[in-house]
Amino acid sequence: MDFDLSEEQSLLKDSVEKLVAQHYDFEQRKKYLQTPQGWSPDLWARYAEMGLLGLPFAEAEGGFGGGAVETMIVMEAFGRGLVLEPYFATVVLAGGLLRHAASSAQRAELLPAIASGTLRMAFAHSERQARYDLADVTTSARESAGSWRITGEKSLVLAGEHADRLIVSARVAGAARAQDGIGLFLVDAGAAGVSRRGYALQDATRAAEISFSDVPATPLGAPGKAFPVIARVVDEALAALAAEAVGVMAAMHEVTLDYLRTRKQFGRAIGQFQVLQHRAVDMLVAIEQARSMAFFATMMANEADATERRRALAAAKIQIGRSGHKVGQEAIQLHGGIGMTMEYKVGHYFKRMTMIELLFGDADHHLAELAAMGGLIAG
Amino acid sequence: MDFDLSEEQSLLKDSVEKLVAQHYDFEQRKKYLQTPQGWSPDLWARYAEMGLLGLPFAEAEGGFGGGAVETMIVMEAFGRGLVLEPYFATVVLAGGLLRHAASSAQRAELLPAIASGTLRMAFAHSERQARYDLADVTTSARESAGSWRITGEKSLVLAGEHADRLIVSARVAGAARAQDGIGLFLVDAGAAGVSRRGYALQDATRAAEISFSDVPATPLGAPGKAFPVIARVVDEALAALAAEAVGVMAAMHEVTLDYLRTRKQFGRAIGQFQVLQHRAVDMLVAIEQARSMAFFATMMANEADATERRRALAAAKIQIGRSGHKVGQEAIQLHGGIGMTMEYKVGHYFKRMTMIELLFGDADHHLAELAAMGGLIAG
Amino acid sequence: MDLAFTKEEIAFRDEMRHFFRNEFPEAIRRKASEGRHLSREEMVTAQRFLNARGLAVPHWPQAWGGRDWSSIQTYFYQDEMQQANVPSPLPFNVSMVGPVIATFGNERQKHEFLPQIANLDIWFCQGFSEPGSGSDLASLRTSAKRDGDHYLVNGQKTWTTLAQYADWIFCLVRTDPAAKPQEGISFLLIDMKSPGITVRPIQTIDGGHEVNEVFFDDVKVPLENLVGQENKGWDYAKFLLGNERTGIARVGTSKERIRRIKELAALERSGDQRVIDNPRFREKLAAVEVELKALELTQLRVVANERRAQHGKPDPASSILKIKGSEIQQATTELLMDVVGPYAMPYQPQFEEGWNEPPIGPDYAAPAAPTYFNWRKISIYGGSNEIQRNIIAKAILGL
Amino acid sequence: MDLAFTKEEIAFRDEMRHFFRNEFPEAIRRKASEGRHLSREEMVTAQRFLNARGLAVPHWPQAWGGRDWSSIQTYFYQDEMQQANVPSPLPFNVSMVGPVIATFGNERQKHEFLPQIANLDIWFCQGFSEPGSGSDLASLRTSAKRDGDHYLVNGQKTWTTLAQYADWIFCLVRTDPAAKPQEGISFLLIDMKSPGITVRPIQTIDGGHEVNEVFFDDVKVPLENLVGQENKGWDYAKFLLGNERTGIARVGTSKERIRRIKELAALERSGDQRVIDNPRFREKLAAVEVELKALELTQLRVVANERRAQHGKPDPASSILKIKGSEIQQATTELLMDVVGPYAMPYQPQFEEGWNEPPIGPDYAAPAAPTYFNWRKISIYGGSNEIQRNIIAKAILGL
Repeated sequence: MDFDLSEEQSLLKDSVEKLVAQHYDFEQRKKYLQTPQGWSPDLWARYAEMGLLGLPFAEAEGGFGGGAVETMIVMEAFGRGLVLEPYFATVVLAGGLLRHAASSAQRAELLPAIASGTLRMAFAHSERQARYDLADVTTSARESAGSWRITGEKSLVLAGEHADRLIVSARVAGAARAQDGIGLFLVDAGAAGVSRRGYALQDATRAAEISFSDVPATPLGAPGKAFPVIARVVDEALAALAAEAVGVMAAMHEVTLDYLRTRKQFGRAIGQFQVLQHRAVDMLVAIEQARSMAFFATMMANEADATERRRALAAAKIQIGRSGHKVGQEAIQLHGGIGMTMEYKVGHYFKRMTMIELLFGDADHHLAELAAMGGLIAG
Repeated sequence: MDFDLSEEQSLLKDSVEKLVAQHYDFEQRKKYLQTPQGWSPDLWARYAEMGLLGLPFAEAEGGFGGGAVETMIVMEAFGRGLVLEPYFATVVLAGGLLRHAASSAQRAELLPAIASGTLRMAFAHSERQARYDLADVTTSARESAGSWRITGEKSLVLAGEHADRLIVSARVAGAARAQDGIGLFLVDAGAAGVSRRGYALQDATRAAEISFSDVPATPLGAPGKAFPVIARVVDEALAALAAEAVGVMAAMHEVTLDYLRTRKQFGRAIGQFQVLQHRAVDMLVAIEQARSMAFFATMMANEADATERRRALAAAKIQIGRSGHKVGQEAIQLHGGIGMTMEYKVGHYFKRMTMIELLFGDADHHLAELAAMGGLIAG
Repeated sequence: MDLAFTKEEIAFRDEMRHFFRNEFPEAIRRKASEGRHLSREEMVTAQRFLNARGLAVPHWPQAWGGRDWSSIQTYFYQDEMQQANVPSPLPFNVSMVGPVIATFGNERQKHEFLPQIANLDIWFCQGFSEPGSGSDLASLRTSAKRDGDHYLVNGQKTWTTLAQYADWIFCLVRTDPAAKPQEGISFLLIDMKSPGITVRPIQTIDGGHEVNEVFFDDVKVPLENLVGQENKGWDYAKFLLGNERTGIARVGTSKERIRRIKELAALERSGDQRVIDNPRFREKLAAVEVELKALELTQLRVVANERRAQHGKPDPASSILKIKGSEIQQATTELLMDVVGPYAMPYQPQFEEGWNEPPIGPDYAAPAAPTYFNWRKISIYGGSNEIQRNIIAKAILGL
Repeated sequence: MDLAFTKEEIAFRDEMRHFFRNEFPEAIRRKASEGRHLSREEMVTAQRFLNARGLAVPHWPQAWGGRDWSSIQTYFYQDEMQQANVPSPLPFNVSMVGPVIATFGNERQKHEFLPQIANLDIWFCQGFSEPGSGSDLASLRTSAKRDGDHYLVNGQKTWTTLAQYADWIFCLVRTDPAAKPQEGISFLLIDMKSPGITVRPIQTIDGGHEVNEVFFDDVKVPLENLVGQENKGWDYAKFLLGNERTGIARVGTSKERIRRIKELAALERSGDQRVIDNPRFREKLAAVEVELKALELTQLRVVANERRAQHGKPDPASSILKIKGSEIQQATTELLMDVVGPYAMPYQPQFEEGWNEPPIGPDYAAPAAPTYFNWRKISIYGGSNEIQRNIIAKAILGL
């Protein structure tokens, strides 16, 4: 066991952090938000140049052969910067599905395009009634004369509004909420029968409601057997979100400490008040626990045993959710009113943290799952 | 609505508090504990003289016609003093069962004897397997030729070791844990077939394991229909315990504040440290919330609608449990090591509070019940 | 001690309940219940409706519209109003500047202002906080210098709630810079239309515009707009801030929020179960209900004691109302987040404006996150919970 | 970065695991697992068993029995020992006075004491705390005055753990009353059989006798029992207190406690359900498991970093081990209370002493409440959690 970064990993970390430091100050970020897509195509191109967009793909497939640790490094830096580009949707989610489910021909077609920045994809999976149940898929896929067509409604599709191609989960067989009978399909986002409605989330990142009406689709892997891949990619995504959350929390803590050191009340810096000192320490404790669980999530994201992987990622999401909830609320409270304004950055971190808490299941959801699985320690 | 005490109530409060102040300092209490029964017969006689032992009984039946408010006053004062005499077992529990279930002839025989201090009783109800389920009674009562006999094992009978007579719950019909089919019976504690094993609880009050082997018994009320009475008396008992808990918590807070004001570290009274100030405030908040719920419990203890009463008393036990848990732990922590010694009183309060948390169901138990009943506020 | 309400008390409560639930304009109540912001016009309509029925300023002196109610009557009035989602009369008017003018103002000020304040013909905002003086109010620096028949006011106020709607602002200003911090402060009424006043909106993280910065640049304020004596403003401010002892817990509001949460949790499903049927959710909710019931009783204890000691030392229990009340209000916002789940994520400010697009997810989900974000303020404003604890530690616990 | 253990690390762990679970005397492990106190004799037996196999003082210099292990090996040694319920070698000996003598003692002291300390032939207790100096250790007042070839020691120590078993005590004493508080302190070794020493037991609320007061009345201590230099004792105390960075979290102990809780919760029933099958209990337990897993990783991060910076600045993560570790250990005592329910109430100290009476309720219930009571100490001793937070705020956060 070794938590030190390799030379390549250190380089990656430095370059991503530098990029974020140079291009993601508060005013720059505000400008990206004012564009139609809500993020910077220039930076997207930079990510491609730096190899970030192909980071987790095999070198033979146009990528850089990075693993969960590399994704962790990027996501933590992106969390610190509140980066807006749809990296998570395209590279982590869609990229993950392609890595695990696509044929080699499909990978050869799509991965280099993603890596070069010319193709953006999104994962259209969740549905209105599904809440956090990954198997609750009612969108249907029907085969006829060798070709598949999809009909249904997808909701809260991250970065779905401007994606070029979509990966859509659809039921080919089985009862509602059955794990068996779910397929993954590639759909051209511009195809007839696809209609999209984009909108901002609370943290100004974007999502879409997408409806499919008899839309032609290409299977990604064996139709009906996709649930294990979805569960696996969502667990990988949870590891990535955990890393992003650690970046968000660490940044919130730093701005809070800065504020405590500089803001004066009753004739002294408020950071001299013991109560605020102890609360800043409790934030640190929560963050370090979250950071540890982000490592654990990263370590377990590729675990072969799906049950062990699920336990670990559930545990990570619980810790991230609880730590993030506490750190966010305390960061606002210790700032007082100014923390609640759009003009000050801590509130934006707080909102991002709140979204991360909700993505792919909140802490209560994962706690119920983990408890049902018997917890972490064999009894 | 009026929280002011009446003149009689003020007198009662003053006289009980005075008695406790005069006879329950730390050293006196230690002496009572060293007697075989673990409490003071002299004080028991004083309680009788003052009318405390007949307080809740009707005047016509040898009592003083007090209600839940009077019991609250006595129990809070007893909580402050960590009073050891078996008032709760004899007057609140057994007295309550007699008030609600006994025939007038039985009341005429027993209540004056309790009020005069000559008769001590206990309620033998809980059983090893029952945990906190009031209907989980397997001790059986059988009628033969017009007389009843009881066989079974009772556990954790408060003050059961030296009680003169016992009120025993026993099943006359029905399945395990059925509310229907439970009876209450009067048993002479010295009867053949009764065997008792007394022991101290963690807080030095006493309880007993009691086994009954074909013991003659007299029904109290209609055999088989006792559950509503048991539930009612336990709810009354919860109100009394809530008041006692408030006395315990208030005393813990006071000794903690004294300690904070006098104990010096780093050259000043530790009560000047802001962190400890805020924690003392949070204790106050918890205590005032508990005090409010003790009032609510008192108000609702006689509620005719059993469901509403149960909701209210469950809520009170939850608040008492949570407040007491927090206040007790904080009282110890703010004292540091000295709070953990038998030589210092705060630890004794902490232990009593812990016992109150467990008696008749902990906060989790009542929360589950309250949640299953739909909470307090109609949806 | 009688822990039940008297018949008269119950009759009064039922009268209030009936009025608020059956006579008050329902559209406004519904909008409030859905967590949407009311427009200025709706707030004015609401207050005038109440004022016309003698229900806008019941706690004022009788000469100016007060009702001489008992503390328990006032409690029922507030509680039933909150439970019915009836918007409270503008607190800056009826709980703050009104009582100050009624107590310390001169006769001309009373006649000129009080009726208009009660009827919301004049909308007041509050000019206390400044960028450098939040919790430490006495460090305020906005200055008012005498210059002939007027003061010249310069400085900046912040966190000025609904200044964008206000006709007037009541301000604490420094009139004696040489005096000790608390002794050189005066209480001024300033017309918001005065030249030299600029209002700059502050957008909050929920996307709303509720607070503002107010800048004063050589603003002329007639001397006659001074309330009470010069340099005694700190006393009036303390009077004003101490006025609101019980409403602050907002028990009625939290009760109504929990009712609403139960209603929505019965609509929302998770798998084959309604959210309301999930035992973990029910227990979380019940735990908050218990704290709320305790707080309600705590409030009633304070109310009952006020009857005896109208201007005496506050009940120790009163000191916890702000802390516990804010915690519970914030907990209800988190419970609503739990109910709507992932549909707290879409940002849908358009739900405020009669937008025609269908909502993303259930229509009741849109206010969940903005309310969660916005209500973080409850533990910050009006003296943060940390300041409250400092005060209690000193004043009540003697530490 | 490689977040998996190497093959060598796993082999070492498995070796430790095998030894502790299969070779160490089982009766002692079982007694510890049941939450019962070990006798002096059992503790001596345990330590000598380990020492005979080179496992009592692996972190000491190799010359004195150390193993020159990597930090991760030391971690596995501790973790597996804790998980197997093997009692740790007496910390006063092996983690406190031993390293101080090995580092600052003279050759004679090393030869005389270290082998006996390692083998628990000499049992040391710790004389640091005094009645007036708990968190504020530097205010200690026990004095040692030079008088010919010895010191005369007068004063009182308190919270002296297991002094009733001890042969020797290592003490901080004031040798220069004129110096600044931290500069006049020396580190003395004192034979407990010296005339003038009185040990008075302190009974704690769990009913146990673990700590004591130790009184010194003109106790003669040979000058040769001074460790290091006179008036430099504060430095040695800091060295001693800073020595224990990771074991303090007691992750292995908490893992084993949770295993035990699961085992007992499967025996205990509530209605027609095993306690372990109650979803609320399972979720409470799982939530603690999550925090424990995070703490385990936090500890591994600290361990891994120690490899690089053996005596460098401590990892910020190390500072949270005490706080979170104590919270989790205390949480496990509350979970056990939940499991045994009402049977936490009977006080059954006799379960320690081979009592023949049947237990009240299940036999595993007796230690639940005493352990809950006793373990409140974990957030108090060794620098209370409040002191820890003060230190972190200054040293790590720069506040």
